[in-house]
Amino acid sequence: MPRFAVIVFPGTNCDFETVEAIRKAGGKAERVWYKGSIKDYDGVVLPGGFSYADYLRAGAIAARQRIMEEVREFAEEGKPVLGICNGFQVLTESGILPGALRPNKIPRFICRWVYLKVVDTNTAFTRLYEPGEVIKMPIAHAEGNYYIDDPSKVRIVFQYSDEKGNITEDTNPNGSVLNIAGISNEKGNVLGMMPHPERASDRFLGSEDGLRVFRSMVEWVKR
Amino acid sequence: MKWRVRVLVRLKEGLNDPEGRVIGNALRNLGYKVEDLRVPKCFEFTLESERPEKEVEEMCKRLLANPLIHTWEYTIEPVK
Amino acid sequence: MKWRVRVLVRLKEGLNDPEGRVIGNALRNLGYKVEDLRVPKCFEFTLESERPEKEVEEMCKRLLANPLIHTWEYTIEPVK
Amino acid sequence: MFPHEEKYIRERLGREPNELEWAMLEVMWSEHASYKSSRPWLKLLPTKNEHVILGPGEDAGIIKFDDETWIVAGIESHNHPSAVEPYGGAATGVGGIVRDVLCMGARPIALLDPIRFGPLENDRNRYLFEYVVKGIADYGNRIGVPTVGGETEFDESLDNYTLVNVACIGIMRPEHLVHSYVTEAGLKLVLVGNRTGRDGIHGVTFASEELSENAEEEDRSAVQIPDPFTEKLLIEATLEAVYTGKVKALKDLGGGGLTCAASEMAGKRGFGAIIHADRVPLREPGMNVVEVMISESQERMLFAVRPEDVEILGKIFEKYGLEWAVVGETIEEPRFIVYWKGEKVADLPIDLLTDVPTIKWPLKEYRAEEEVETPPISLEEAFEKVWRSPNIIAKKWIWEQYDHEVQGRTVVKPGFDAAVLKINDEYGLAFVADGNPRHSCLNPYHGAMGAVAEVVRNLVSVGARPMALIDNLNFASPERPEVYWTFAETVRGLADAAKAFNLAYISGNVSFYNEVVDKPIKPTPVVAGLGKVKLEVIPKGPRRGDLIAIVGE
Ligand SMILES: Nc1ncnc2c1ncn2[C@@H]1O[C@H](COP(=O)(O)OP(=O)(O)O)[C@@H](O)[C@H]1O
Repeated sequence: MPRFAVIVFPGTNCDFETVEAIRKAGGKAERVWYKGSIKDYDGVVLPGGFSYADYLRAGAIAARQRIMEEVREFAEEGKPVLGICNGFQVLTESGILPGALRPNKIPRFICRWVYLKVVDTNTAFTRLYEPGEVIKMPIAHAEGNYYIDDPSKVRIVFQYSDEKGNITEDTNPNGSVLNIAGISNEKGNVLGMMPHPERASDRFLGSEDGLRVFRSMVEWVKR
Repeated sequence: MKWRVRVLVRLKEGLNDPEGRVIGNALRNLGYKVEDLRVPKCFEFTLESERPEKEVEEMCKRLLANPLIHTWEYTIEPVK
Repeated sequence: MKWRVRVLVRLKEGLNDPEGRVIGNALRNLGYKVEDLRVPKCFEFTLESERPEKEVEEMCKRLLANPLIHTWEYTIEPVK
Repeated sequence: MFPHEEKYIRERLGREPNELEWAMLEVMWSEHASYKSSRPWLKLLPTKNEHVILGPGEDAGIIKFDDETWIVAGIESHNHPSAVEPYGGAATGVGGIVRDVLCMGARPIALLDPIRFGPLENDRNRYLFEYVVKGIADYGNRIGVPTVGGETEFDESLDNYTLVNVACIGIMRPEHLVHSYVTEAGLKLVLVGNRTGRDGIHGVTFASEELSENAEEEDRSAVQIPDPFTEKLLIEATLEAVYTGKVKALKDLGGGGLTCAASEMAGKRGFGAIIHADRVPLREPGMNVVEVMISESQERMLFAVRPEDVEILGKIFEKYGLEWAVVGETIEEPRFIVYWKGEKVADLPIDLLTDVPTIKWPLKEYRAEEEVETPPISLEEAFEKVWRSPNIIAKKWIWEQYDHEVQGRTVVKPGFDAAVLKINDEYGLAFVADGNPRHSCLNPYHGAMGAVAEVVRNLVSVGARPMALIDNLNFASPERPEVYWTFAETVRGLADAAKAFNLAYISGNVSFYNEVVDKPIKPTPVVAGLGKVKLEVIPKGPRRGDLIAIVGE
């Protein structure tokens, strides 16, 4: 069974439910304290939360920890690397993914359910979605406003949309360029996303749409 | 008249400053010999006023700082 | 040698500053004629170093600022 | 402290206490720490039913959810500090109740925040409101405990003031229970977490005084800077320590600081403690022993462990980057002894700190109910008025700032009658808080009963069977006979209503002296309830075309 490391920094707080979601998706996952090593794993997930309490900039301090060197190697070797929310912030701060996540256009923390349009189904994490499919997941962040000087440089995976998949200013909860909610690297083995798929992986919690992110990832390793 | 204003708002001495502590540690981890790091709040703006000192002092008291836990200082320069 | 350092990290021109906008509005609501309010990040610390300029510049690039969206400036003074 | 109490202390000791002893006695004999005015009445509350594992008396109460799962619950007010500095006051209020739940050995899984303010037309009230919400959001979000519900009310009687109550629940396995008291001598007392500064010195005494006009500019020591980063690390480190089975007793440091935590931990079962106050890690230079012993610096915990286990636990704390120090030990003799740089500076019988005599204030009944004419107002006008009232409009602006989904359990989310948290694949825990000070002001007995009944209705309306209650009693000065009477009536009402539903109170909190410039607040009992619900049966909410019916009188 594929084994995934869920990295825990001081202040990470979505580690347990992320482990649980991977387990449901058919993988094996373990929480790994940031001082440890991820060498023995098939993939790595940087979960949500407030690493270092978001002091300085969200993800900035975690991105400079030693374990991120191993994550970078993982990414280069083509192993799956998934950053959710704070994990996405860590990935951009470390330069593994391009761009920056800035404070929301209304500078407050915001926790709400949103619709996402899946615009790229060729990544390790979106293979089980239909192209253009609209899915439902919660966001919960204060710094999710994706910025990049040249959007043509990124591979967009998820965009904030309405129920029907229309992408408008009204459906943009945080001010992100082009309503970007998730991007991947060129090879498609590194995904960063602000919404929380692990919170949409249980029928009692409002949606199971997120589970396919983890299923895709597990199957991709098995392939 | 127009003025260019910069306000710095600092936590009073002795108060816990978790943010400064965490950022200081991060710099030390990167190998720098940093001590007593603090993160004052900084505001920069243009002000139109006839009595800029008085108004800026007021703004600090009323909104930008909390007199109970903060001290503040500012610089005010005429806009060319 | 020991130095007293102050770093200011600003958003690049043209990038909007949501927090600055909110605080600016709040001050205008209180009746002040405030414009272009921005909230740079400020860091103050003591540094032991033989090459303080080089190290501070490095700190900004490596941690305190994000070169994609920030510019920075600093003052460095010897500690008496 | 009152003159008759000082006299009693001198007589018991047969001497004049020194400055440090007075300072420690002062915090322990404060209303906030001793419950001296409320204890006689709180005895009326039912505290047992088939679900209760642990009733009031420790940091939080416990019920049995199923054979493998216990639920811990507690509630706390942080009214005075929030009125002075809303952001820090509300945030540290969250921190305090989370540590209370944590120190039973449970993982905190949800918060509720019943909060009350004066009318929003007043700038100061608006400021208090915005920053209380921000304080709760920033702290709760950063420690990863979802705020899943609450109450928000605006009332003229709270002009320039605020009532901030926070309830917390935690989840644990029975074998991880840790008590807040020791049952042996020779244990090391280990202080973990933030360094000790001059924060909140005289905080508990402050919490037992009315606010004067210039409270805002008084005493900065009453204000605390919240440190959710350390709190989150404390949660993880404490749980890892508890799971080793080597923690003999555990308490958080709140009001009364080290004095309160150590004396209660040692004294409850008749042991004593020696504290070496100079071993406490300090944040500020030049602190004296009095300041160290009564500081209320947040994000600190006190562990009692056998000497041979100190290193093992120390390693866990270090893994999480937390500072720790052995600051004392438990002893056979029931005394509380403090050393400072090798010199004995305080030596008191421990029960003099922990068993404070109760006070019964005079009671005076009052009647606020009177016949009134219904004002001549059209239905439209009445509807508009009610519909637009800040008390009625949706509270989405608040709960969207709270990460109410973290930990992945929030089945019924804010905006419904009660929140439901997924406990296992089949069952959930319903959690809700209600209070109705206007009703209580008219008739405190009925108001209290009404609050309990509302909690029960809200639990039932998400399909849950009510299991237990916790209560937070926010009142003005008990020295006012009318206030004390409303307090007594309230407790009577809470007791009778709970008995009617066969429910028990497993934990609670009393906050007296809620007054601004001599103006008492309305009697404000807040009741929170826990219930068990099968996830499958939770009503899904109405659909177009459903019929509406009213049941009951
Ligand atoms: N301060 C708050 N924090 C979180 N949720 C809140 C707060 N105030 C109100 N709510 C939520 O908003 C919803 C409506 O609250 P309220 O108006 O008190 O309901 P009701 O009138 O039905 O008792 C509830 O789900 C409640 O939990």
